[in-house]
Amino acid sequence: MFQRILIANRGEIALRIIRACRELSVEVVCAFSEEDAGAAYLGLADRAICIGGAAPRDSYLKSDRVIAAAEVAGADAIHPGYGFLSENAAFADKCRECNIEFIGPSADSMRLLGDKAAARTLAKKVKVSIVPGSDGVLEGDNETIKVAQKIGFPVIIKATAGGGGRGMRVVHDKTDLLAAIKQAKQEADGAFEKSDVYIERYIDRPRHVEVQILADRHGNVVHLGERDCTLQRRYQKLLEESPSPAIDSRMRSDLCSSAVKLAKAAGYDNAGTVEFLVDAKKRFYFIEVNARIQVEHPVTELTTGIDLIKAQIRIAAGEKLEFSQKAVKPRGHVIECRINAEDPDENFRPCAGVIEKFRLPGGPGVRVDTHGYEGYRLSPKYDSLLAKVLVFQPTRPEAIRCMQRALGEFTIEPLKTTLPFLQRVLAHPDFVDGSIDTGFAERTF
Amino acid sequence: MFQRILIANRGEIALRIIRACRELSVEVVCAFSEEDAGAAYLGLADRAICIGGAAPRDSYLKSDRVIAAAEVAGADAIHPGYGFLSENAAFADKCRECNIEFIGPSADSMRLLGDKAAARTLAKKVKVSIVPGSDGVLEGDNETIKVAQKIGFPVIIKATAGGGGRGMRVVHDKTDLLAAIKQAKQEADGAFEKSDVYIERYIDRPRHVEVQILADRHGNVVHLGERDCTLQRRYQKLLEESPSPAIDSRMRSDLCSSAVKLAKAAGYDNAGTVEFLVDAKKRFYFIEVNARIQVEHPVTELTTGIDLIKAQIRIAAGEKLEFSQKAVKPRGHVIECRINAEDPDENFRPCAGVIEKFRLPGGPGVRVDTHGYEGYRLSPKYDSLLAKVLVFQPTRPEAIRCMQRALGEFTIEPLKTTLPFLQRVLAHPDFVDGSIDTGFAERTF
Amino acid sequence: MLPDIDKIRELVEMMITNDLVELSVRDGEQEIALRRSGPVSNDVVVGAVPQVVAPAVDGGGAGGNADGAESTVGGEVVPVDFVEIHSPMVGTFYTRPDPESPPFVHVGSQVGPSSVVCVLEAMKVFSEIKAEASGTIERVLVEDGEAVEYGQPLFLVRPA
Amino acid sequence: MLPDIDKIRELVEMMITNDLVELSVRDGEQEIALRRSGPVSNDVVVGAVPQVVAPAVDGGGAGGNADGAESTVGGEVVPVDFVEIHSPMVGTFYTRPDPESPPFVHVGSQVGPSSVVCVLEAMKVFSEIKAEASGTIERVLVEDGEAVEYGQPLFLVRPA
Repeated sequence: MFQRILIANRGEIALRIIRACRELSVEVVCAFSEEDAGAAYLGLADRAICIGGAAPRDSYLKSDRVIAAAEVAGADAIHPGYGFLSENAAFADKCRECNIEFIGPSADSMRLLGDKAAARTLAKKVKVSIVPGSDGVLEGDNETIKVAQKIGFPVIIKATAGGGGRGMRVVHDKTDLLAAIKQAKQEADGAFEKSDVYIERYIDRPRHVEVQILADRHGNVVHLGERDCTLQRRYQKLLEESPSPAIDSRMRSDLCSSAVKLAKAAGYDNAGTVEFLVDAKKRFYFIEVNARIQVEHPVTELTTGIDLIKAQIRIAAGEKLEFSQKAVKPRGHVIECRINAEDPDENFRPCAGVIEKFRLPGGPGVRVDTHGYEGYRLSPKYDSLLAKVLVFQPTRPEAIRCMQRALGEFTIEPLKTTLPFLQRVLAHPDFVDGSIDTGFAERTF
Repeated sequence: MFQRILIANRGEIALRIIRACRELSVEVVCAFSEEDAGAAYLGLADRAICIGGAAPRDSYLKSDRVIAAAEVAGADAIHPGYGFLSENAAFADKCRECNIEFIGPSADSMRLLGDKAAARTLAKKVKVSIVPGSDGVLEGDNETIKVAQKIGFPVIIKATAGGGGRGMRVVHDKTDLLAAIKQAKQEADGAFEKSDVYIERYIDRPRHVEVQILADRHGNVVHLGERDCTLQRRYQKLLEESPSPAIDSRMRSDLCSSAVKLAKAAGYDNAGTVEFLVDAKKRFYFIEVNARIQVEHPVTELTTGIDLIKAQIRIAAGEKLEFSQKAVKPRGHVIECRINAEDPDENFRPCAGVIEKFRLPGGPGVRVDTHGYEGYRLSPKYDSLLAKVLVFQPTRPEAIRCMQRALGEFTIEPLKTTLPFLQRVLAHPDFVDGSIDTGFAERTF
Repeated sequence: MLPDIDKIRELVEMMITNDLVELSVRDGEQEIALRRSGPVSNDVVVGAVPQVVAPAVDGGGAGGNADGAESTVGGEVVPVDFVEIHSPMVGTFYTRPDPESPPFVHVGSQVGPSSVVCVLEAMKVFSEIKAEASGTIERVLVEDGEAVEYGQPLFLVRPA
Repeated sequence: MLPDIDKIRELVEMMITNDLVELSVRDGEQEIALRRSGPVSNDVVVGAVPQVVAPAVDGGGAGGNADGAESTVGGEVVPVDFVEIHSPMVGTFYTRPDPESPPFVHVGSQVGPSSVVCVLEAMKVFSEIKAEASGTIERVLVEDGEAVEYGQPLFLVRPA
């Protein structure tokens, strides 16, 4: 086991990792920016080291400073959390060159899975279904029509350089295809100065379901069940739950074994998440692997009783997984709500400032992860995630009721938060039904 | 199901019951004393009704006022919590006479189990071992010696009117018996103006282990496993855990089935706890039944995933237990620490006052039940229990580590609390070993 | 030597407990002066509970007679020289002994300490409530048939 | 003698915790007067982190040059007219380029903006740090071989 871990992150995930280190009796050092100086979670670390200014590029993204901090602190491992440097293969390499273990997968599997085309090829190889697509840039009208017919309409045209929905265009019929391609190319050229486009089958009203996996460095890979993250707004997850209300046990088993196959094929180790879209006909399509811990990992911790951060650390220290697939027995129903300091009535505009009143929910079936407290100044420089409230109950209806009462107890003043928005979601018949899709939140509220 | 429940209690257990009612969608009214006016938990109830002055005898113990409050609020049931009126059979009767359900067992079984001699007789009848004793007042020297020899030395002499250790006397040998009886009678006469004494086998360095049971009004009785409450100070429990580190699975099964037998024989319904002493040779002896919910009930909620307060309410509403004995599957290891506002360095003197800083522990495996918050004024008029911190982890060593880090995160200022004392306990080799007895805390700290 | 920190802490606590905004203490050479921002009450007022009358600033005992300061009933300012009759129990308030009888008192009635002013019913038992004060009924604060809690003001009396 | 910094720190904390806006304490010659603007942040100073220089009362930017107010280093009061040289990175502080050479500077050395005052080592790379100010080295704030964090004061310079 490591003697001392440096945390290259901030806020709730830094606190989460501090807690895991404490429980493992590993010393913990937290890197922080000037903006985060004085935050209470830093006081729970054995040491905290200022690595730069408020802007992430001056501190949390500055890999040299992070490694230097680990060196001066005598840390033998770095936990990157999520975001920032967590999926940076070059950073992982650099850590290991400096004899500091990077708590995450090998840089090679990070690179492999970070390359969308390579990941698709890998999925095909192990017979995991992917969203049918052109697998590259389209050349010539004839090929385009042929590929589209093979994929099947409706298709979506995407710019290779794209992002944020720009250049995207849904085509329902062959007759509209070529004109749409032309327009998409023009739009892509205007937006990204690169007109290359490709096409994929358009998955209408999908659900987002992901599988948590854990893999050690001795070839053992297990899945820990799925999380349903369908409730999103502009690709930001707002609420996650497990089990998914939309899939049955046969499909769950298919999804989970697909995830394990992919991880094995990629030579993956440590914690990772394999993301899928599920269409209205309950077909699922692999999208990508998140090669790091995720914000919503506590959902799985509560269904399985397995501490994922401790598992990450143990795996990186070379230990074998302590349990077999058979020993993983998810139980009950878990929901996580993300409490962001954002004003739902003002298009989710982030709200920074000092928290004057902060009363946490508690009692049975409730877990709260937060770095907030009365007097904490929430910085506008970083993510607006202030707290994660989780509930675990025997059944989904009970979990919904428990979450309603927990959110009802949560007092945060004077900042605006997503609390009232989440209450509206929990009370919505479509959510209660389990019949929502990824567009639900944007269409409905 | 009830439409509206009145809570005849205060503080953390009132909040606990409010939470259960919220999750059951039952309206909830909280009775309170003038001293508790303004406490935040009252704001989480649908309504709060002042029933009298600060002194319990003027409010929480005033059964007429409690029932009148239930009447004016239109409540169809009363939850008594623990303490106060919870084990008052006359109060239970009076509630039911007023067509208000008392959430607890029948008054008859409360009376039966409240009578020590009757409870012992019942235990004998169903062949549950009890501490061997004289079963009544000793008459004459010959009988005394005969009884003592039958019980087996060492024996303990107790005053029938006794309490708080006064008049108690341990005798290790026959030759000392009669002189000791004489002295004990004199002491009892002086202390209680009643010289009657009885003898029992002296259980040296016992553990305190109790079994949680749930019984509905349709004859179904299940146990939910045991709790080990050996860590005590002057008969006050300070830390509870489950499973007990001192018993094996065969003994667990004996203990639990004894508890179920007793509950069935007593015609018991609702939640109850059957308490046992376990001696160094792992023999167990029934002591008494607590015919109410207990402070430490969350320990069992976390091992079993069953909400005991909701179960109490459902049972009182006439519902059948939702699960069979086979479906109760305790998992992992749970520890509860009671955070009392007491100064461990000043002989656990209660500390009242305003809480200026209050930061709760959180994250994985942690549950907190507390009615406290920044600005709360802890009254000297009531119990000093301020919070219960619970941890659930796969194993006992992990649970101990998790509790250490959770207590380390808990900041309460400026009141003195049992936090540092509990940290000393958790770090003590005898506690870690699981080799303590009920006298450990007083002997060691 | 400067005053002891603990002494200052105690003073600050006193300010908060009693909702003071300024405090200054002097003794010869020694002086302590403290000021807090606005009316920051740390106590939460429970919406569901009828407000117990309490002097606005000096925080005397709840339900005490309103003397020496203005106090509020239902948000209105009450002059200092009235006396309140409080409910000594939880129950239902009735102005008259039975539906056929006239009310025990009405606004303007003269009462003495042993005058019955209303009955309260709890658990089917009716209790007569006495004025415990002398004067003129100035206002009836509760509707006939309304539920009242312990300590709730029932009548306002202008002392004789 | 000036009042103890720790005592002032305690008073400031008390103000923040209790939302005081003014506090003054006097005893004969000694006096502490503190005033806060409105509802301010309750930020806690982390004990594990070397204290960044900050003016005692008005809470200006951490790590800025000490100007316009007194600031404290290691509990002592520093007159306003010194300038600090801060570490621009995380690393190990060395006063000399190699063990055989003399230190770049010592107390009393004259420095200009481009004078090298020390080297910092991080990831086996040694970086020369320049004074960025003109004047006389008044104090060396870090021991040779000590780890420093970003923004940590390394030298105190009396401006020319």
